[in-house]
Amino acid sequence: MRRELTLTTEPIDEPALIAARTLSGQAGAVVQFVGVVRGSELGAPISGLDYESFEAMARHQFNLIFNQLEKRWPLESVRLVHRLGPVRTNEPSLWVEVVAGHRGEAFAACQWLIDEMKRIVPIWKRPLPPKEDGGR
Amino acid sequence: MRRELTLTTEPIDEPALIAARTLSGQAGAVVQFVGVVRGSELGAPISGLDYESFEAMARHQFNLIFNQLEKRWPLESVRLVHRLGPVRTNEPSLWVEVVAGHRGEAFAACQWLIDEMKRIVPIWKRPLPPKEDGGR
Amino acid sequence: MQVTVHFYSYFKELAGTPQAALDLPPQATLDFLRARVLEQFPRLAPMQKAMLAAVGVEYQPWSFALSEGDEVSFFPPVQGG
Amino acid sequence: MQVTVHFYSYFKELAGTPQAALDLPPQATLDFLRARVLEQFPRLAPMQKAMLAAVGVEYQPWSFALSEGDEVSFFPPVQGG
Repeated sequence: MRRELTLTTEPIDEPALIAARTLSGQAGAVVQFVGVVRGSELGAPISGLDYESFEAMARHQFNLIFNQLEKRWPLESVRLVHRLGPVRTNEPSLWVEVVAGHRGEAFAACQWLIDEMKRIVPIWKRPLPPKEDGGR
Repeated sequence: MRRELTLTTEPIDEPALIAARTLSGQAGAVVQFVGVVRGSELGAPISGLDYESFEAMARHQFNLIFNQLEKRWPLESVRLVHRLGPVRTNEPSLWVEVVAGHRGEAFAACQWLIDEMKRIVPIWKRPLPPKEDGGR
Repeated sequence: MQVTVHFYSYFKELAGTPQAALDLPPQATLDFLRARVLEQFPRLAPMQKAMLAAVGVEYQPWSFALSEGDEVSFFPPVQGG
Repeated sequence: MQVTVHFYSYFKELAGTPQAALDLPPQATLDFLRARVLEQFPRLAPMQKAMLAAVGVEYQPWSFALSEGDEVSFFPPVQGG
Protein backbone atom coordinates (compact mmCIF):
# COMPACT_ATOMS: atom_id res chain seq x y z
CA MET A 1 0.00 0.00 0.00
CA ARG A 2 1.43 3.37 -0.99
CA ARG A 3 1.14 5.97 1.74
CA GLU A 4 1.56 9.72 1.74
CA LEU A 5 1.16 11.96 4.76
CA THR A 6 1.30 15.76 4.70
CA LEU A 7 0.93 18.06 7.70
CA THR A 8 0.99 21.61 6.43
CA THR A 9 0.09 25.20 7.18
CA GLU A 10 -0.57 25.78 3.45
CA PRO A 11 -4.11 25.58 1.98
CA ILE A 12 -5.06 22.13 0.71
CA ASP A 13 -4.85 22.12 -3.10
CA GLU A 14 -7.40 19.51 -4.15
CA PRO A 15 -6.90 19.79 -7.92
CA ALA A 16 -3.13 19.33 -7.48
CA LEU A 17 -3.70 16.30 -5.27
CA ILE A 18 -6.02 14.80 -7.86
CA ALA A 19 -3.58 15.51 -10.67
CA ALA A 20 -0.90 13.65 -8.69
CA ARG A 21 -3.05 10.53 -8.29
CA THR A 22 -1.65 7.35 -9.79
CA LEU A 23 -3.75 4.23 -10.34
CA SER A 24 -2.80 0.67 -11.20
CA GLY A 25 -4.91 -1.38 -13.60
CA GLN A 26 -6.56 -3.04 -10.59
CA ALA A 27 -7.83 0.21 -9.07
CA GLY A 28 -11.61 0.48 -9.28
CA ALA A 29 -12.60 2.72 -6.37
CA VAL A 30 -11.35 6.05 -5.10
CA VAL A 31 -12.96 7.39 -1.92
CA GLN A 32 -12.12 10.91 -0.88
CA PHE A 33 -13.09 12.71 2.26
CA VAL A 34 -12.73 16.44 2.74
CA GLY A 35 -13.25 17.81 6.23
CA VAL A 36 -14.35 21.44 6.02
CA VAL A 37 -14.32 24.04 8.82
CA ARG A 38 -17.91 24.96 9.70
CA GLY A 39 -19.07 28.46 10.51
CA SER A 40 -20.01 27.64 14.09
CA GLU A 41 -18.67 25.62 16.98
CA LEU A 42 -21.01 24.48 19.78
CA GLY A 43 -23.66 26.84 18.41
CA ALA A 44 -21.51 29.98 18.45
CA PRO A 45 -20.35 31.58 15.19
CA ILE A 46 -16.63 31.33 14.45
CA SER A 47 -14.44 32.57 11.62
CA GLY A 48 -12.30 29.44 11.59
CA LEU A 49 -10.31 26.96 13.64
CA ASP A 50 -6.70 27.07 14.73
CA TYR A 51 -5.10 23.60 14.56
CA GLU A 52 -2.16 22.63 16.75
CA SER A 53 -0.31 19.35 16.66
CA PHE A 54 2.41 17.47 18.49
CA GLU A 55 3.84 16.80 15.09
CA ALA A 56 6.39 14.02 15.68
CA MET A 57 3.79 12.03 17.57
CA ALA A 58 1.06 12.83 15.04
CA ARG A 59 3.24 11.43 12.24
CA HIS A 60 4.01 8.34 14.28
CA GLN A 61 0.34 7.74 15.14
CA PHE A 62 -0.75 8.24 11.53
CA ASN A 63 1.81 5.63 10.51
CA LEU A 64 0.46 3.19 13.09
CA ILE A 65 -3.00 3.77 11.60
CA PHE A 66 -1.67 3.23 8.06
CA ASN A 67 -0.06 -0.04 9.23
CA GLN A 68 -3.44 -1.19 10.50
CA LEU A 69 -5.19 -0.13 7.31
CA GLU A 70 -2.73 -2.18 5.30
CA LYS A 71 -3.39 -5.26 7.44
CA ARG A 72 -7.16 -4.93 7.41
CA TRP A 73 -8.00 -4.09 3.81
CA PRO A 74 -6.43 -4.70 0.40
CA LEU A 75 -5.71 -1.07 -0.47
CA GLU A 76 -3.66 0.36 -3.27
CA SER A 77 -2.86 3.72 -1.67
CA VAL A 78 -3.74 6.13 1.11
CA ARG A 79 -3.00 9.84 0.98
CA LEU A 80 -3.78 12.20 3.82
CA VAL A 81 -3.27 15.94 4.21
CA HIS A 82 -4.04 17.68 7.50
CA ARG A 83 -3.78 21.41 7.78
CA LEU A 84 -2.22 23.05 10.83
CA GLY A 85 -2.49 26.62 12.06
CA PRO A 86 -5.49 28.83 11.29
CA VAL A 87 -8.06 27.50 8.80
CA ARG A 88 -11.00 29.70 7.86
CA THR A 89 -14.64 28.65 7.68
CA ASN A 90 -15.45 26.78 4.41
CA GLU A 91 -11.83 25.80 3.87
CA PRO A 92 -10.74 22.16 4.05
CA SER A 93 -8.73 21.15 7.12
CA LEU A 94 -8.47 17.48 6.19
CA TRP A 95 -8.19 15.65 2.88
CA VAL A 96 -8.08 11.87 2.71
CA GLU A 97 -8.01 9.59 -0.31
CA VAL A 98 -8.19 5.81 -0.27
CA VAL A 99 -7.74 3.83 -3.50
CA ALA A 100 -8.74 0.17 -3.67
CA GLY A 101 -9.96 -2.44 -6.11
CA HIS A 102 -13.54 -2.18 -4.94
CA ARG A 103 -15.68 0.38 -3.18
CA GLY A 104 -16.56 -1.66 -0.10
CA GLU A 105 -13.01 -1.75 1.20
CA ALA A 106 -12.26 1.84 0.13
CA PHE A 107 -15.27 3.22 2.06
CA ALA A 108 -14.66 1.04 5.11
CA ALA A 109 -10.96 1.92 5.28
CA CYS A 110 -11.53 5.64 4.79
CA GLN A 111 -14.12 5.82 7.57
CA TRP A 112 -12.04 3.74 9.96
CA LEU A 113 -9.00 5.90 9.27
CA ILE A 114 -10.87 9.09 10.18
CA ASP A 115 -12.38 7.55 13.33
CA GLU A 116 -8.95 6.36 14.45
CA MET A 117 -7.39 9.73 13.68
CA LYS A 118 -9.94 11.43 15.91
CA ARG A 119 -9.13 8.93 18.66
CA ILE A 120 -5.33 8.84 18.73
CA VAL A 121 -3.61 11.47 16.56
CA PRO A 122 -2.46 14.43 18.70
CA ILE A 123 -4.05 17.34 16.87
CA TRP A 124 -6.23 19.91 18.61
CA LYS A 125 -8.30 22.83 17.44
CA ARG A 126 -9.43 26.12 18.90
CA PRO A 127 -12.20 28.31 17.56
CA LEU A 128 -11.20 31.63 16.01
CA PRO A 129 -13.62 34.42 16.96
CA PRO A 130 -15.96 35.82 14.29
CA LYS A 131 -14.69 38.84 12.37
CA GLU A 132 -16.50 41.85 13.82
CA ASP A 133 -15.65 44.28 11.05
CA GLY A 134 -16.86 42.15 8.15
CA GLY A 135 -13.41 42.61 6.62
CA ARG A 136 -11.86 39.85 4.61
CA MET B 1 -30.78 19.47 -0.87
CA ARG B 2 -29.14 20.73 -4.06
CA ARG B 3 -28.87 18.08 -6.74
CA GLU B 4 -26.95 17.91 -9.97
CA LEU B 5 -26.97 14.99 -12.40
CA THR B 6 -24.81 14.71 -15.50
CA LEU B 7 -24.82 11.83 -17.99
CA THR B 8 -22.10 12.50 -20.52
CA THR B 9 -19.85 10.97 -23.13
CA GLU B 10 -17.14 13.51 -22.21
CA PRO B 11 -14.31 12.64 -19.80
CA ILE B 12 -15.06 13.48 -16.16
CA ASP B 13 -13.17 16.66 -15.23
CA GLU B 14 -12.58 16.29 -11.48
CA PRO B 15 -10.73 19.59 -10.95
CA ALA B 16 -13.55 21.50 -12.69
CA LEU B 17 -16.15 19.72 -10.55
CA ILE B 18 -14.21 20.60 -7.42
CA ALA B 19 -13.82 24.21 -8.51
CA ALA B 20 -17.62 24.40 -8.97
CA ARG B 21 -18.31 23.16 -5.43
CA THR B 22 -20.25 25.55 -3.20
CA LEU B 23 -20.50 25.11 0.55
CA SER B 24 -22.72 26.74 3.15
CA GLY B 25 -21.35 27.66 6.56
CA GLN B 26 -22.90 24.46 7.94
CA ALA B 27 -21.03 22.15 5.57
CA GLY B 28 -18.45 20.08 7.43
CA ALA B 29 -18.05 16.90 5.36
CA VAL B 30 -17.54 16.24 1.67
CA VAL B 31 -17.46 12.60 0.58
CA GLN B 32 -16.45 11.87 -2.98
CA PHE B 33 -16.47 8.56 -4.76
CA VAL B 34 -14.76 7.99 -8.08
CA GLY B 35 -15.46 4.72 -9.87
CA VAL B 36 -12.57 3.85 -12.15
CA VAL B 37 -12.54 1.35 -15.02
CA ARG B 38 -10.28 -1.57 -14.10
CA GLY B 39 -7.92 -3.30 -16.52
CA SER B 40 -9.72 -6.61 -16.35
CA GLU B 41 -13.27 -7.95 -16.21
CA LEU B 42 -13.97 -11.43 -14.84
CA GLY B 43 -10.24 -12.14 -14.95
CA ALA B 44 -9.74 -11.26 -18.63
CA PRO B 45 -7.79 -8.14 -19.65
CA ILE B 46 -9.83 -5.34 -21.20
CA SER B 47 -8.97 -1.92 -22.58
CA GLY B 48 -12.10 -0.30 -21.19
CA LEU B 49 -15.86 -0.50 -20.82
CA ASP B 50 -18.59 0.73 -23.12
CA TYR B 51 -21.51 2.19 -21.14
CA GLU B 52 -25.03 2.26 -22.52
CA SER B 53 -28.05 3.77 -20.82
CA PHE B 54 -31.77 4.12 -21.25
CA GLU B 55 -31.26 7.76 -20.55
CA ALA B 56 -34.75 9.10 -19.82
CA MET B 57 -35.34 6.29 -17.37
CA ALA B 58 -31.86 6.62 -15.87
CA ARG B 59 -32.52 10.30 -15.12
CA HIS B 60 -35.88 9.45 -13.60
CA GLN B 61 -34.44 6.67 -11.43
CA PHE B 62 -31.57 8.88 -10.26
CA ASN B 63 -34.12 11.47 -9.24
CA LEU B 64 -36.09 8.89 -7.27
CA ILE B 65 -32.83 7.98 -5.50
CA PHE B 66 -32.10 11.66 -4.78
CA ASN B 67 -35.62 12.03 -3.33
CA GLN B 68 -34.91 9.16 -0.98
CA LEU B 69 -31.51 10.58 -0.02
CA GLU B 70 -33.16 13.85 0.88
CA LYS B 71 -35.67 12.09 3.11
CA ARG B 72 -33.18 9.86 4.86
CA TRP B 73 -30.27 12.18 5.61
CA PRO B 74 -29.77 15.92 6.20
CA LEU B 75 -27.64 16.61 3.15
CA GLU B 76 -26.57 19.90 1.68
CA SER B 77 -25.94 18.71 -1.88
CA VAL B 78 -25.45 15.70 -4.11
CA ARG B 79 -23.67 15.83 -7.44
CA LEU B 80 -23.31 12.83 -9.72
CA VAL B 81 -21.64 12.40 -13.09
CA HIS B 82 -21.89 9.12 -14.99
CA ARG B 83 -20.01 8.65 -18.20
CA LEU B 84 -21.62 6.92 -21.17
CA GLY B 85 -20.01 5.39 -24.24
CA PRO B 86 -16.47 4.00 -24.22
CA VAL B 87 -14.36 4.64 -21.11
CA ARG B 88 -10.77 3.42 -21.06
CA THR B 89 -9.05 1.54 -18.25
CA ASN B 90 -7.92 3.89 -15.43
CA GLU B 91 -10.43 6.58 -16.40
CA PRO B 92 -13.34 7.47 -14.10
CA SER B 93 -16.77 6.29 -15.21
CA LEU B 94 -18.59 7.59 -12.13
CA TRP B 95 -18.07 10.63 -9.90
CA VAL B 96 -20.27 11.24 -6.88
CA GLU B 97 -20.06 13.96 -4.25
CA VAL B 98 -22.19 14.25 -1.13
CA VAL B 99 -21.91 17.32 1.11
CA ALA B 100 -23.35 17.29 4.63
CA GLY B 101 -22.83 18.81 8.03
CA HIS B 102 -21.10 15.75 9.39
CA ARG B 103 -19.22 12.80 7.99
CA GLY B 104 -21.51 10.04 9.24
CA GLU B 105 -24.43 11.08 7.09
CA ALA B 106 -22.23 11.98 4.11
CA PHE B 107 -20.58 8.52 4.05
CA ALA B 108 -23.85 6.67 4.63
CA ALA B 109 -25.70 8.59 1.93
CA CYS B 110 -22.90 8.24 -0.62
CA GLN B 111 -22.68 4.48 -0.15
CA TRP B 112 -26.44 4.01 -0.25
CA LEU B 113 -26.68 6.10 -3.41
CA ILE B 114 -24.14 3.92 -5.23
CA ASP B 115 -25.78 0.69 -4.06
CA GLU B 116 -29.18 1.93 -5.23
CA MET B 117 -27.76 3.09 -8.55
CA LYS B 118 -26.37 -0.39 -9.17
CA ARG B 119 -29.77 -1.84 -8.34
CA ILE B 120 -32.20 0.34 -10.31
CA VAL B 121 -30.58 2.80 -12.74
CA PRO B 122 -30.68 1.42 -16.30
CA ILE B 123 -27.03 1.63 -17.31
CA TRP B 124 -25.12 -1.33 -18.69
CA LYS B 125 -21.52 -1.93 -19.62
CA ARG B 126 -19.66 -4.13 -22.06
CA PRO B 127 -15.98 -4.92 -21.98
CA LEU B 128 -13.84 -3.46 -24.75
CA PRO B 129 -11.21 -5.94 -25.97
CA PRO B 130 -7.55 -5.30 -25.12
CA LYS B 131 -5.59 -3.33 -27.69
CA GLU B 132 -3.43 -5.85 -29.56
CA ASP B 133 -1.10 -3.36 -31.20
CA GLY B 134 -0.11 -1.44 -28.08
CA GLY B 135 -1.28 1.74 -29.80
CA ARG B 136 -2.95 4.49 -27.88
CA MET C 1 -54.14 -2.35 -28.81
CA GLN C 2 -50.59 -1.66 -29.83
CA VAL C 3 -47.54 -1.22 -27.60
CA THR C 4 -43.92 -0.52 -28.48
CA VAL C 5 -41.23 -2.73 -27.02
CA HIS C 6 -37.63 -1.53 -26.56
CA PHE C 7 -34.62 -3.73 -25.87
CA TYR C 8 -31.44 -2.61 -24.13
CA SER C 9 -27.91 -3.94 -23.72
CA TYR C 10 -27.39 -7.50 -25.03
CA PHE C 11 -31.15 -8.01 -25.24
CA LYS C 12 -30.91 -5.85 -28.37
CA GLU C 13 -28.56 -8.34 -30.06
CA LEU C 14 -30.54 -11.34 -28.87
CA ALA C 15 -33.74 -9.80 -30.24
CA GLY C 16 -31.92 -8.66 -33.36
CA THR C 17 -33.63 -5.25 -33.12
CA PRO C 18 -33.75 -2.33 -30.69
CA GLN C 19 -37.55 -2.14 -30.83
CA ALA C 20 -40.72 -3.71 -32.11
CA ALA C 21 -44.45 -2.96 -32.20
CA LEU C 22 -46.78 -5.65 -30.87
CA ASP C 23 -50.55 -6.03 -31.03
CA LEU C 24 -52.10 -7.13 -27.77
CA PRO C 25 -55.62 -7.76 -26.48
CA PRO C 26 -56.97 -4.82 -24.43
CA GLN C 27 -55.84 -4.87 -20.76
CA ALA C 28 -53.04 -7.33 -21.50
CA THR C 29 -50.53 -7.52 -18.65
CA LEU C 30 -46.78 -7.10 -18.78
CA ASP C 31 -46.59 -10.84 -18.13
CA PHE C 32 -48.68 -11.53 -21.21
CA LEU C 33 -46.50 -9.22 -23.26
CA ARG C 34 -43.35 -10.95 -22.03
CA ALA C 35 -44.70 -14.33 -23.18
CA ARG C 36 -45.42 -12.86 -26.62
CA VAL C 37 -41.98 -11.31 -26.79
CA LEU C 38 -40.24 -14.56 -25.88
CA GLU C 39 -42.30 -16.33 -28.55
CA GLN C 40 -41.41 -13.78 -31.17
CA PHE C 41 -37.76 -13.44 -30.09
CA PRO C 42 -36.86 -16.94 -28.89
CA ARG C 43 -33.18 -16.11 -28.31
CA LEU C 44 -34.35 -14.01 -25.35
CA ALA C 45 -36.01 -17.01 -23.69
CA PRO C 46 -32.94 -18.13 -21.66
CA MET C 47 -32.85 -14.61 -20.16
CA GLN C 48 -36.39 -14.76 -18.82
CA LYS C 49 -35.29 -15.14 -15.18
CA ALA C 50 -33.02 -12.09 -15.36
CA MET C 51 -35.35 -9.86 -17.33
CA LEU C 52 -36.39 -6.46 -15.99
CA ALA C 53 -39.32 -4.51 -17.39
CA ALA C 54 -40.28 -0.85 -17.35
CA VAL C 55 -43.30 0.96 -18.71
CA GLY C 56 -42.24 4.46 -19.67
CA VAL C 57 -39.52 5.29 -17.13
CA GLU C 58 -40.90 3.26 -14.21
CA TYR C 59 -40.32 -0.32 -13.21
CA GLN C 60 -43.58 -2.27 -13.12
CA PRO C 61 -44.58 -5.68 -11.76
CA TRP C 62 -45.46 -8.46 -14.21
CA SER C 63 -49.11 -8.09 -13.23
CA PHE C 64 -49.19 -4.50 -14.56
CA ALA C 65 -52.09 -3.89 -17.00
CA LEU C 66 -50.84 -2.24 -20.19
CA SER C 67 -52.58 0.51 -22.14
CA GLU C 68 -52.69 1.43 -25.81
CA GLY C 69 -49.50 3.17 -26.86
CA ASP C 70 -47.39 2.11 -23.87
CA GLU C 71 -43.64 2.14 -24.34
CA VAL C 72 -42.29 -0.99 -22.69
CA SER C 73 -38.60 -1.69 -22.12
CA PHE C 74 -37.00 -5.06 -21.46
CA PHE C 75 -33.43 -5.29 -20.25
CA PRO C 76 -30.95 -7.38 -18.27
CA PRO C 77 -29.84 -6.49 -14.70
CA VAL C 78 -28.35 -3.01 -14.57
CA GLN C 79 -24.62 -2.42 -14.01
CA GLY C 80 -23.91 1.27 -13.60
CA GLY C 81 -20.81 2.60 -11.92
CA MET D 1 16.26 11.15 37.67
CA GLN D 2 15.04 13.98 35.50
CA VAL D 3 12.24 13.93 32.92
CA THR D 4 10.91 16.68 30.69
CA VAL D 5 7.19 17.32 30.62
CA HIS D 6 5.45 18.93 27.61
CA PHE D 7 1.95 20.38 27.59
CA TYR D 8 -0.25 20.72 24.49
CA SER D 9 -3.42 22.60 23.58
CA TYR D 10 -5.11 24.36 26.49
CA PHE D 11 -3.02 22.37 28.97
CA LYS D 12 -0.24 24.77 27.98
CA GLU D 13 -2.25 27.78 29.18
CA LEU D 14 -3.45 26.01 32.31
CA ALA D 15 0.12 25.05 33.18
CA GLY D 16 1.34 28.50 32.14
CA THR D 17 4.28 26.94 30.30
CA PRO D 18 4.80 24.60 27.33
CA GLN D 19 7.28 22.48 29.24
CA ALA D 20 8.97 21.81 32.55
CA ALA D 21 11.74 19.61 33.94
CA LEU D 22 10.90 17.49 36.98
CA ASP D 23 13.06 15.45 39.34
CA LEU D 24 11.64 12.05 40.15
CA PRO D 25 12.75 9.04 42.15
CA PRO D 26 14.21 6.26 39.95
CA GLN D 27 11.57 3.98 38.35
CA ALA D 28 8.80 6.49 39.06
CA THR D 29 5.64 5.69 37.07
CA LEU D 30 3.67 7.93 34.76
CA ASP D 31 1.01 7.94 37.47
CA PHE D 32 3.50 9.25 40.02
CA LEU D 33 4.62 11.93 37.56
CA ARG D 34 1.03 12.99 36.92
CA ALA D 35 0.46 13.48 40.68
CA ARG D 36 3.58 15.66 40.83
CA VAL D 37 2.49 17.65 37.80
CA LEU D 38 -1.00 18.27 39.23
CA GLU D 39 0.64 19.42 42.50
CA GLN D 40 3.00 21.77 40.72
CA PHE D 41 0.36 23.01 38.19
CA PRO D 42 -2.89 22.93 40.20
CA ARG D 43 -4.95 24.53 37.41
CA LEU D 44 -4.56 21.24 35.52
CA ALA D 45 -6.20 19.28 38.36
CA PRO D 46 -9.79 19.58 37.02
CA MET D 47 -8.56 18.03 33.76
CA GLN D 48 -7.20 14.90 35.39
CA LYS D 49 -10.00 12.66 34.08
CA ALA D 50 -9.50 13.79 30.49
CA MET D 51 -5.71 13.76 30.49
CA LEU D 52 -3.78 11.70 27.96
CA ALA D 53 -0.10 10.91 28.35
CA ALA D 54 2.61 9.90 25.93
CA VAL D 55 6.26 9.04 26.45
CA GLY D 56 8.16 10.05 23.35
CA VAL D 57 5.65 9.50 20.52
CA GLU D 58 3.78 6.56 22.09
CA TYR D 59 0.79 6.51 24.37
CA GLN D 60 1.59 4.73 27.64
CA PRO D 61 -0.55 3.43 30.48
CA TRP D 62 -0.35 5.19 33.85
CA SER D 63 1.60 2.21 35.24
CA PHE D 64 4.46 2.84 32.78
CA ALA D 65 7.87 3.05 34.52
CA LEU D 66 9.76 6.16 33.43
CA SER D 67 13.49 6.41 32.70
CA GLU D 68 16.04 9.18 33.03
CA GLY D 69 15.63 11.72 30.23
CA ASP D 70 12.15 10.65 29.13
CA GLU D 71 10.11 13.22 27.25
CA VAL D 72 6.58 13.04 28.58
CA SER D 73 3.60 14.81 27.03
CA PHE D 74 0.29 15.60 28.68
CA PHE D 75 -2.66 16.73 26.63
CA PRO D 76 -6.46 16.81 26.43
CA PRO D 77 -8.50 14.51 24.15
CA VAL D 78 -7.42 14.89 20.53
CA GLN D 79 -9.66 16.56 17.93
CA GLY D 80 -8.12 16.22 14.50
CA GLY D 81 -10.15 16.56 11.31
